[in-house]
Amino acid sequence: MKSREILSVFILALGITGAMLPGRKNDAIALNEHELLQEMLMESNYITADELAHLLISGDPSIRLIDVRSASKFKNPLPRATNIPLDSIFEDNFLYLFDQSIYKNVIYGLEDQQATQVWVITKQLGYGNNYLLKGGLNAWRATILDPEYPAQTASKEEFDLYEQRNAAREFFTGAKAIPKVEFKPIAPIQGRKKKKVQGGCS
Amino acid sequence: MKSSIRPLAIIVVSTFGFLLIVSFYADKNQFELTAKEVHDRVLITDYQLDSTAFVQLTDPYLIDIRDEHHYQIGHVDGAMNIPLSRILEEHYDELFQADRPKVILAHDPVKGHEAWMLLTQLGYSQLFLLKLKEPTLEPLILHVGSGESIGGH
Amino acid sequence: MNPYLAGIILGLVLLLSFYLTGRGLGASGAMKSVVVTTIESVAHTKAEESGFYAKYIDEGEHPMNNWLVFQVLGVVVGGFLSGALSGRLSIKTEHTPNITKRRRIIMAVLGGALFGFGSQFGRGCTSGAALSGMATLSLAGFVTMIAIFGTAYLFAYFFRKNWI
Amino acid sequence: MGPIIPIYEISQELNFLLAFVIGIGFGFALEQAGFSSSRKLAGMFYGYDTTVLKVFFTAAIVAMVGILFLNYFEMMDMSIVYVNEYYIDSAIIGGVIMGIGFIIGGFCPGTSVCAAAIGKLDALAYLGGSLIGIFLFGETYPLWKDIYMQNYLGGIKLSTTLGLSDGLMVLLVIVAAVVMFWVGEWAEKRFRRPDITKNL
Repeated sequence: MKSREILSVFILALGITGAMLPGRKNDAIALNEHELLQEMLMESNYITADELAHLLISGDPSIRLIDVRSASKFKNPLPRATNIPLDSIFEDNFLYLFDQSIYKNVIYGLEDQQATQVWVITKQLGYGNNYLLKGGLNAWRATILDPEYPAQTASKEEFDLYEQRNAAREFFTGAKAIPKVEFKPIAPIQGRKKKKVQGGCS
Repeated sequence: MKSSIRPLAIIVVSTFGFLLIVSFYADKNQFELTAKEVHDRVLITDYQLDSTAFVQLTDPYLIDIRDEHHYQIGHVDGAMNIPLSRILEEHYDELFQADRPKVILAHDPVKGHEAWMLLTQLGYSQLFLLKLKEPTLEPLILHVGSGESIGGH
Repeated sequence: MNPYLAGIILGLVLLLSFYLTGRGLGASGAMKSVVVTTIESVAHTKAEESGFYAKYIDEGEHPMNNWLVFQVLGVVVGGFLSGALSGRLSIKTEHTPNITKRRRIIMAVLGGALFGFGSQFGRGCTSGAALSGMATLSLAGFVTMIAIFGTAYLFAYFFRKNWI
Repeated sequence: MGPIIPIYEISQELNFLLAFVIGIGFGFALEQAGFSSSRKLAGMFYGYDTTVLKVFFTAAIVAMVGILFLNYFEMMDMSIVYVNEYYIDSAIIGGVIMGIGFIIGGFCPGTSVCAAAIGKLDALAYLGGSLIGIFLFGETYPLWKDIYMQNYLGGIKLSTTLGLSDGLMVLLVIVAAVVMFWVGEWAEKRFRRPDITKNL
């Protein structure tokens, strides 16, 4: 009889202690600071406008473009881009777009700032398959939509690059024939420990 | 009931002890802020300095996060070099904790924002990021080597 | 054994399961593996066409090669050990004096069938959905628990002859 | 940092070995609690034996509090842990069917395996029955498919739904459980049936 009372008091005390603990800290399958730094230093996380153009022209179906400009500034996006403004990435219906393993998300903004912020946050949360378009839309416009004609003294490679960019420009601005281009496909990075446990007893 | 208290206590204590020992060796996350808090923080853009705000800072540390090679070619006068890849080394902790404004200088805005977010999430305060595109910052650059300038890209 | 002590041991096993594997305990999942394996070996094409079985026969993975199957094998061993220690090993059919052995067996089969059916519908049984679900504070766990025990209480009156 | 297996990518063999070991613990605890007797299990619904209530809630509370503290001390990453997915319709319908099955058959799958292991023939019959039930569900699955997949809410927590912190939720469950324990002890005295209870 006595022991039952002791047990009740003990378990209630445990519950009260639990209730007083502050909220969960390690809420996400987050990377720690060293892992996050590693991701930042890894070149394969970044994609240039040229590489993106090649991927889009080759029709890679797994590329998903995410435009992080605010909704009011969401004008002239890349083809079929999804608009997820920086300030609303934590809304439920958007977060799942980042936390997935099917698409390769290419995050971009007008310039680097907002896209970098979104990218770092998704990385820290431990989401895989998110890439950053270097230079953002401005770099895209400068290199693909309005490529600069190389100087007379430029090397052959630069002229080749210009030809490719010109072809890409025609593709994106509505022209026809595209010469075959070589591109470097980005392999999806398998998340280290992001896999949610599949469980249950059904 | 009384007799069963002792084995019970032993089981509970040993289980938690085992879990504690296992977890002791696991790597710990040092981040002070959650991703959500960092997100709320980056929405306030006061940490990005333009030239007028920059000159108003009193006695700031200037931290150049480019690699050593670029730093030696040309850098802002008085800036110290902490490459991004070494930014987490322990002996810099004191520097970041100092009660002085710390300004991150980066060649590449991506790296600049990354460094700022990483350090902010670790809980350091008074961190700023210099917008290096301003032409008015040109005079700040002292050692300019072979065409490599700190501003612009 | 004292039920509270047994509950604490069960709770620690459950906690250990969560700590090691990130998932709780379960039983009906293993039974489903048995059913799926049987169906697959008897009628392979049919199993692949069915929307229900196909979910569990993919990527050449053998359905018996399942975490829960091994766990339930452990339950058999654990139950046997415990029964041997407490001297409860005996082959018998347990029933009240009011009903015959045959009726008890029929009731058991009927109840089992209903429970098996329900466990598939509810995505888990008392251990997988209710107990493990409650441990993670999942809404599904609480709802399933209330549904199981609530209904059992409601229907208890009609089957009192079997148990009292 | 737990959970160990999903984070450190432990080999499948070791994974299954751990499953086996955990299963032994599970079976041992169930059998020791007396869950290998269908009359003891059913006793809860008539008040003469509330072992099920006590064991079930004690176990749930221990695991709940354990997870809460492990999470607080950063020993376990809750975001990887499986939280049961909630489909409103199927959880309720399934629960109701299971409830009827429970009161008719006197076991649930886990306890029936345990009881069959010590030689209870009715448990073996129950196991066979549940295989039939699962088979029936598989065969009639197209009929239920819509209800089965309806009103999906995802792996949500009761605490999130109620807008409480996890700790407070655990405290509420503990309070509810302690009240139930006292009621159970009272009921055991009130509905005691010496003729049954002594040979369980």
